[in-house]
Amino acid sequence: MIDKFVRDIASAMADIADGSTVLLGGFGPVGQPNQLIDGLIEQGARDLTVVANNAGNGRTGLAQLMELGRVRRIVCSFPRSANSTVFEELYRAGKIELEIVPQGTLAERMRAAGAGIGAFYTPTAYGTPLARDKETREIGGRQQVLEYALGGDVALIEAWQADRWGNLTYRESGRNFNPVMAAAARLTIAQTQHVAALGSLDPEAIVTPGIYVDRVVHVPYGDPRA
Amino acid sequence: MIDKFVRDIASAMADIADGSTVLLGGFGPVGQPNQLIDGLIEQGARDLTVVANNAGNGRTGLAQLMELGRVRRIVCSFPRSANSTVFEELYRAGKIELEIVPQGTLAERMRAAGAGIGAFYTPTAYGTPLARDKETREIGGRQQVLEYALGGDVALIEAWQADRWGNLTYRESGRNFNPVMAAAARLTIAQTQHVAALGSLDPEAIVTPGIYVDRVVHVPYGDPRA
Amino acid sequence: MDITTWSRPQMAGRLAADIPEGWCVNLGIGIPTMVADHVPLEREVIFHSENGVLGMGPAPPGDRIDPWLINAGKQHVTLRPGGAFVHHADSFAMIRGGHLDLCVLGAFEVAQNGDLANWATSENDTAPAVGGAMDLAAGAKRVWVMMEHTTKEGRSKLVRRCSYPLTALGCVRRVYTNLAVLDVTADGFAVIDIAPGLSRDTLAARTDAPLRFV
Amino acid sequence: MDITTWSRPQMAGRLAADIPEGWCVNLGIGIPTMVADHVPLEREVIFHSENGVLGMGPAPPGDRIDPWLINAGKQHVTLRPGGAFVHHADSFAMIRGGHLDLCVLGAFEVAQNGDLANWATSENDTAPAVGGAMDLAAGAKRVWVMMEHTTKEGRSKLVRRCSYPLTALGCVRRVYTNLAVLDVTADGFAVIDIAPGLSRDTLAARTDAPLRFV
Repeated sequence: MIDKFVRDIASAMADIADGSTVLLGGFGPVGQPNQLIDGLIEQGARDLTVVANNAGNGRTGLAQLMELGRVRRIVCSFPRSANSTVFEELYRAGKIELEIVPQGTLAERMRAAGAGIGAFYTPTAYGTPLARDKETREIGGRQQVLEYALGGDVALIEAWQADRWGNLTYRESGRNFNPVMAAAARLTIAQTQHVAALGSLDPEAIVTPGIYVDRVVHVPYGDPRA
Repeated sequence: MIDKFVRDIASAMADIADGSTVLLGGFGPVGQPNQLIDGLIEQGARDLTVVANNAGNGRTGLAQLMELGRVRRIVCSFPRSANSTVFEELYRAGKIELEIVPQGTLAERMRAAGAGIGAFYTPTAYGTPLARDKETREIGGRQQVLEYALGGDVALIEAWQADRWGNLTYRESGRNFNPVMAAAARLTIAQTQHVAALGSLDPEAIVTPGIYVDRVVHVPYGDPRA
Repeated sequence: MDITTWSRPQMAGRLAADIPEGWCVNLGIGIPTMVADHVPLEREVIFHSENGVLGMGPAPPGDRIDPWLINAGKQHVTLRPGGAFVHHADSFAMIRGGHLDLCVLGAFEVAQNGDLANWATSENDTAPAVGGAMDLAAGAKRVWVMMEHTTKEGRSKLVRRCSYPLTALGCVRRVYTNLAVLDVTADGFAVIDIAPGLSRDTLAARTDAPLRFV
Repeated sequence: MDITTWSRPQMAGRLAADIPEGWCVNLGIGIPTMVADHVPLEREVIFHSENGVLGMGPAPPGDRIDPWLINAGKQHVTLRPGGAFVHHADSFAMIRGGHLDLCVLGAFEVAQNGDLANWATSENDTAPAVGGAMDLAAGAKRVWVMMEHTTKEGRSKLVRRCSYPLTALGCVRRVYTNLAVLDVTADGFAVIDIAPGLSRDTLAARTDAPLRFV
């Protein structure tokens, strides 16, 4: 019997290696795998490359992971926000590398990794500093920039419902990067608010089929504002 | 009030121009927009390029459109099947052009058109006759073939449910190419088995949001085997 | 000399009046968000938020907040009947694939050729936050900019050539400022509306780029 | 001389025994489809069909056919609890993105370097039907081939070099024939199982490519 549920976060995290590229789901406070990120902090892997939309807020979660010196490099679209002070301090001190990627290109590069596309051409960022030194060509009358697939060793994501095959649903804007990252990583670990019996999820409404999910942990934490 | 429903197939088809590229949804008998294809036959547009998985079966639908001499070129993955005799006769007589595309590359090229990707690199078909004369490069240690976006002037698709904003669901394997084509065409016309009141479709389970759909016709034809 | 100017709500209202029913529209973070409040609910405009919400409705009353439903600015919003949720790659496929009828963005500078600078204030800022700005600017069918006509220091934001790092080349079609509404044409900025009582000369004096009055 | 050979059900059974629980597997059209019948339902293997069905179950009884549920061979199938439907681009993203643990394909020829020819029988056939064969061959984590060891005319289908147009380069990991099971290794075909009573010499005589016995 396939059963992707693991008993606790520590078991889910056990084999994440130093030097891994870790994809972190979520947009704002919604759909963030907060307990898995805490688990990663606990677990101890270092020299990480983190891919996420933001570069952490406050002093918890990703910001804490960075503050502990465990993140060598961050790939994101929006490094600076109201309280991204940890990132800013590290960055100013030259203690963290940064790659800024337009948000759509970031999503598409991960989608490419999940779909077996090595690279693609997009008009986004053409003629801007973010395309500097990148290959370009004109296609269909538009100048386009060559962007490469961005896959992860590990994806940490949050779901609303999960069954033992690893099929996932999300809640409203909690979907965001999570399904894209699930497909883009070699090892995908999901925390889920709810456990669904196999066969109880509508096969027309499963957003991430279990093929993309390796491990699931039940974390019914409730309100994302908490 | 947005209302994408049109009163009949003739109105839906009115402005399809000669020379158009037409994307036809469906895989096997399921999810095929049969009544819209009949409407296209009726409507009279010619010199068409048709993109579909197959090159028609029997003497109806796409096969009939071809037999009437209205299709200049077909782009598909599987031109020959048990009863693809119309295509075979036309092809042998040099009366129709053919571009064979691996099924996944076909889907991905349309997905690219819908997503604003000009071209992409894929390992599929590398080293085979279907990659002859195509640009290749090694990415991530694998030889890959450059494939271009494939968009349509018109997509004809079939849905299970539709609301007046053009939000669509599909039924089981009737989903197939339909959502991909809906996004890849400049004008998307859907026939739907069922009409849903606005707000009655689960926002988590809408497969094709109305942004991709221009016109909807209610065609409750029932069983696809009929 | 004081001049007559449009207030922000007036700018938002002026822009909102130009959005026809049925358009799919993304409103950038900041001032552009105000536009939604000026589109009457009975005129069905489908608002898109890049975090995967299509058919976004107004902010809920405080006691009806749904914590899982936020927009790109991380504010709590609602979903209208007919709305749908998609993931980030699908959401940006809508943007990048040219499916949005309109995107309204704020800007630091708009050049007379339509170049847009709205994400970084210096080439030396090595960690500016781009978010979805470049995707929206390059991908939407139309980009309209909503911004003050001048900086706080009085420098024109409608320029001959952008001095800030670009967001996208030649993408802006129209600009709504507190002083005027201007189309970007092959011949530069064409003024199509001007704040009541404001003279052409005064407008031209406040604008770095040359103006045509049509 | 008559030789002992495995029947097709025996080949399917032999292959099915090598599929562990939990794998996601695509079975090519034709003989490979038989494999599903030899995987007991209690060993959970997730069958994928390229037309967007993941978690496919066996054919339904005639009076329980669901006309909207077909596989890539256009046969009526069922969906197991836990199954899901996706569209064609998402379905092929699973294939091309390396998410299938196994794809079982038929073949015209397999070369000792793993090259596969299974879609066209001549370079001069200008309208061969490729379907999803190239995507599956290039994309799955493992490609196993299930085929007769020789053509009807007795020509070996395990060859030094493919003469037919290729489907993909070096993709085949293992071959199940009516005579043997062979791994494709850096040193060519390695025989890992042989039909009962069949001698190594007889197998070698029926095979164009050189064999190693391990």
